[in-house]
Amino acid sequence: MIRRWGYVGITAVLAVVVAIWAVPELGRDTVTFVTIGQTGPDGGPPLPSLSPDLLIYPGTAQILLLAVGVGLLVQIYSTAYLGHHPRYRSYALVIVLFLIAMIAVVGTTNLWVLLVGWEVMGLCSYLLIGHEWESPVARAGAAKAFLVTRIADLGLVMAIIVIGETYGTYDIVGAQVAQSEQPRHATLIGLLVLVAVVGKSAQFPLHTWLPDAMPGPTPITALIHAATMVAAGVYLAARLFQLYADSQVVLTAMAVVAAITMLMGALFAWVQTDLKRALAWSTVSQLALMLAAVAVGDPEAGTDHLLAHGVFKALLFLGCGCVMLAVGSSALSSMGGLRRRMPVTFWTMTAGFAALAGLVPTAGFFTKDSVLHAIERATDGDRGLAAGTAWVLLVVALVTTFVTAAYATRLWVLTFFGAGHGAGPHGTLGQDVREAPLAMAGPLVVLAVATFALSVGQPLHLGTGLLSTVIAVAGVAAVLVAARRGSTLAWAPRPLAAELWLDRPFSRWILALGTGASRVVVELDREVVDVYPRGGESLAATISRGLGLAQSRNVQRYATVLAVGVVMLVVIGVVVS
Amino acid sequence: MSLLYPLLLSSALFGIGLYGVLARRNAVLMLLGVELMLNAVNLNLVAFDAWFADRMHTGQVLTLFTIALAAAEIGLGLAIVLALFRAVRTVDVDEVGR
Amino acid sequence: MNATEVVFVVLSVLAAGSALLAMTSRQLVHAALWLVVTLGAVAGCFVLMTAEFIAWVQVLVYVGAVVVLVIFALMLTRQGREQGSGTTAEVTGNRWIAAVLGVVAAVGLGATTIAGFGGERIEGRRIGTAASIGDALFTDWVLPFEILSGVLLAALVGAIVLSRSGSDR
Amino acid sequence: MSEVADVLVRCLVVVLAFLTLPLLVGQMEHKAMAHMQGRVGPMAAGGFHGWAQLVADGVKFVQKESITPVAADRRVFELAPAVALVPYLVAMLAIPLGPFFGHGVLIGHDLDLGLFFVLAAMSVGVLGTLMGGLGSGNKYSYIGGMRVAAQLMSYELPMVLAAASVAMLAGTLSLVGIADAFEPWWLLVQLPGLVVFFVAGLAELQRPPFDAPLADAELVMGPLTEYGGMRFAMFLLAEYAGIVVLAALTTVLFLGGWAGPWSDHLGWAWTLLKIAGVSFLVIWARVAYPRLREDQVNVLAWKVLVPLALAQVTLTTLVVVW
Repeated sequence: MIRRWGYVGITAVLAVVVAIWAVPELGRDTVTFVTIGQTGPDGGPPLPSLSPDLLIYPGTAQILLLAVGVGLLVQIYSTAYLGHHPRYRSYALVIVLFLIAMIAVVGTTNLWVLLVGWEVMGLCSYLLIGHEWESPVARAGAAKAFLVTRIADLGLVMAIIVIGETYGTYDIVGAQVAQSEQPRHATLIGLLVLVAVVGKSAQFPLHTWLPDAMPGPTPITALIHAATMVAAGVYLAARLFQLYADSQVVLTAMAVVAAITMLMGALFAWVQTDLKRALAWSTVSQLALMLAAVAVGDPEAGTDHLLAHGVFKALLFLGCGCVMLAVGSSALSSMGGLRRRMPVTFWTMTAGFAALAGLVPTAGFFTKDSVLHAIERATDGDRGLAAGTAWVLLVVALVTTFVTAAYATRLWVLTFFGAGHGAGPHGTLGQDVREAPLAMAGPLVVLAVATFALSVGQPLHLGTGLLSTVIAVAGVAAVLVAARRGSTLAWAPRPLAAELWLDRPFSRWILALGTGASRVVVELDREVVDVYPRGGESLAATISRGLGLAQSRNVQRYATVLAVGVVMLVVIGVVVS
Repeated sequence: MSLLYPLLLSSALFGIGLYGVLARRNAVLMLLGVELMLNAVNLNLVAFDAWFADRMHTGQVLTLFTIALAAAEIGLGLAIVLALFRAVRTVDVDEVGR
Repeated sequence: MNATEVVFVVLSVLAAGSALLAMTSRQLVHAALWLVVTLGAVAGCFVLMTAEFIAWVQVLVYVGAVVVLVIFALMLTRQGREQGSGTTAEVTGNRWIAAVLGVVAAVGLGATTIAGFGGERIEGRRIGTAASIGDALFTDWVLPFEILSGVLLAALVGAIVLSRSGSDR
Repeated sequence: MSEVADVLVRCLVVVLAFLTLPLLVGQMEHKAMAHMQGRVGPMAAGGFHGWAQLVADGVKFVQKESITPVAADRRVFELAPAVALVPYLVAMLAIPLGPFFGHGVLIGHDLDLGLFFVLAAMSVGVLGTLMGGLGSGNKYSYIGGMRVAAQLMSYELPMVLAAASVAMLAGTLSLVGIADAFEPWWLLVQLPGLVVFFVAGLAELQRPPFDAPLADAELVMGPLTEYGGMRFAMFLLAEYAGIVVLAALTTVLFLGGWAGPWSDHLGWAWTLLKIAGVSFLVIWARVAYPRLREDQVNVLAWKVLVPLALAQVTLTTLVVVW
């Protein structure tokens, strides 16, 4: 027990340090350097330097605080949720490692340091998804997440190299300064960054790993796969926005990806029969919304929504964890009627679902409003994105808003209302279904409060705000009415239920392609390439057989040869002289 | 006394010791051959010391050093031979290599 | 040829002969014992050259310690297939090369010394008193002497480490 | 010519001493041991308290058949007793007995390096037992030989160190010089050295309680198992000669040799008296102590005697420098 709280203590120390560093920067608009280590002759770090080069941008302080704050809450939550797990220690320490990596990604201005943090996050994600490695599902999910994000990370590596080659520095600020003087290679950089973002933030078409990452412990899902790591993709897109802002190709591609992903994720979330998986698809959809904000040229709106989403999605996942602990499953069919048994979870998750649906006065409403407003502003076509694209994006976003409100309400209803489907032997809930312990409920309350508190001081855009509220209320109302009429809310067309077979390329075609290609390569290797090594080998063997005659492994023979040599040298020396 | 006697004895001992080191199959006896060669050297050192008779007694002192080092050498050498014997159950240098 | 020289020649023949026997004897124990004779004869040669201190050190260290150690090692490494007290010790295949080398080395060294020091004689002064050696050892040679003690210590430690059996290492 | 006569007389005296003193020690062992064990010991031979017992033993040994086992290494086996015996005779040459009625020191030959000479000779002497163990072709002898080798290697070091300590204090390696330089307070300063030297000497002689190599309960008689007749008698003689040499060395090095009243005239008698006393101690040790186990033998040498001897050398260094 004490040991568990020791890990909480470590996390708390980390959080306090970050807070001391970041809190004074909260309101700042200008860039402040906190450079540790050496700088190069031109002020930026010399090429591939690995000095931390810590730097707070406007807006990054919030993300840092979000990361360590959620991290601390998750750590506290885990003491109760996972405290008796035999591998709790590695779990807790990986969380700390993850947080440090996240700080490195968000807090640095050196692209290589960012890459290191990025990869460490990927590693932590892999380790934590596979935490229950006894189950094959967890192993497969971890491997899939690892492989997919690794492929996408190649994009980041190449983007970093291209940035370095283009602007002569691996420093983000330096690159931005150089870009403001003479922009170059915006499209290339932008596309490579987009690849990285698509992988990390689980956007179409590399989105399939995130739902499969759900076998990981629920607190981890809340921390990594909702609040921070996947958000880091969006963060990167926003951070490097200036470098590719001039490229209409990139922005259009990003908008298309965002549009497809947000609607697809929302629809998939609707049809899920598993609460946790539904929330995962919801995350994919919400991340796409943030990406849309970046695509229309308002990265601040994107990071704001990132912040709010981080809070309420962490809340939802943690609440989901409480429910799972109570009913022993994440299937919606085993839930229902929980609102009396688990009042804290019910009310806090209600706040979370409200934020997800974009209802006033939660933070989710205001930040989504900002995003919609940004998209709406882009429809005039002078913000880098073609007006037509922006219109399509706006429509898709509004549809998504409706679907989001609908599936949020559906999940809320199915989880907390009704008689309780099949949980007990006679359709009633079991006796052991009770409220989560304090260590789990506490973080929920904190996050619920934050869900409302973050809306303080957010800008309000009346037109879009009104529109989105109407749409969201419509979605909520439609579902509530259907539920009141006795619908099971199980409307799921086959293509949607199968998630449009989008996973098929990964699970079958690529596999088959890879297998076939591997066979060819193996044959090629065996029949063609191996000729050289084999020839070299036999040549070496022949030579060594010859030389081996001298290597008798007998010290005395060596000594004899040595003595013969000495005597001969002396004799020659005497004769010559 | 002629200086030649000890020098010639030394030459003979050195040759015999060399033969022993190169020809004996038993590792312990190889070490004995080394000891013989060292003794030949000692003999030379002492003989030249007696002939030269310097104040520092270089020859004799070096002989003392050689004897001490020979003792150390035989100690270490035999330790190695014993370790070898424990490992491969033989001290036959022809068989050890196999 | 005076009496000292006669005795020296006799000791020389004894030393060389027993050395030859030690290096050719088929029985390991005999080889070690012949070596004792050789070392003793060489010690006698030292005495004749008035290096008494060296002579007694030679007997004390070589005969008293080294040979006992060697015999001990021979006993410990006696191989099972060999019978009785005498462990056979064959010579290697390259014994003829070795013999030729030995002869060449001996003859070459002998020829060199004859050519170089043919007419020289050792004066009859005493060189080997304990006082003179001690004086030289602890004034001119004190640093090498101390270094030698370090070498001996290292050898001691090394021998102990090597001799510990594998299980308790 | 008188020089030659002098040498001859000295050699003769030494040989005489070599032949009689060990017998006296042997007789003393017979009688002292018997009385310590509540027996009377030999009483018949020679009449008075069996004084001629050892002579009779000798006659018996001579009469016995000299057997060499078939499996033995003949030459080694037959040479071993001589190798064991002769070095003690040589050692006795250099041991001084002391002033003889004002005629100078009674000694075979006063060597500048007497101490080294005696120690070197004693170290050769132990080869005899080793050869016996190796040459007998008997496994008990072989095991005994191994024990001898281990024991000799272990005890040579403390013995030489203890002797070196005295030589440092006296500032000479000559035995006469050491005995001459003796002062009574040395007894105190050199007490650890005395103990170390005496104990290590016992072990070198393989006398009880250090007779693990012979250990008749385990190894029949160790290296001496196959010996009989004259050869066995020579080993016995070597053992008693060894006791005499050890006692004499202890006396000269640590007990002041001939130091005592009227030493100018009766020094030799004092030395002999002290030798007899130390010899009695050797016999007493045999009666008083049980045999040490093989591992205890080595532990005693390396963990007790060597550190003690080193400490003694350090102490002596301090005394000398101060």
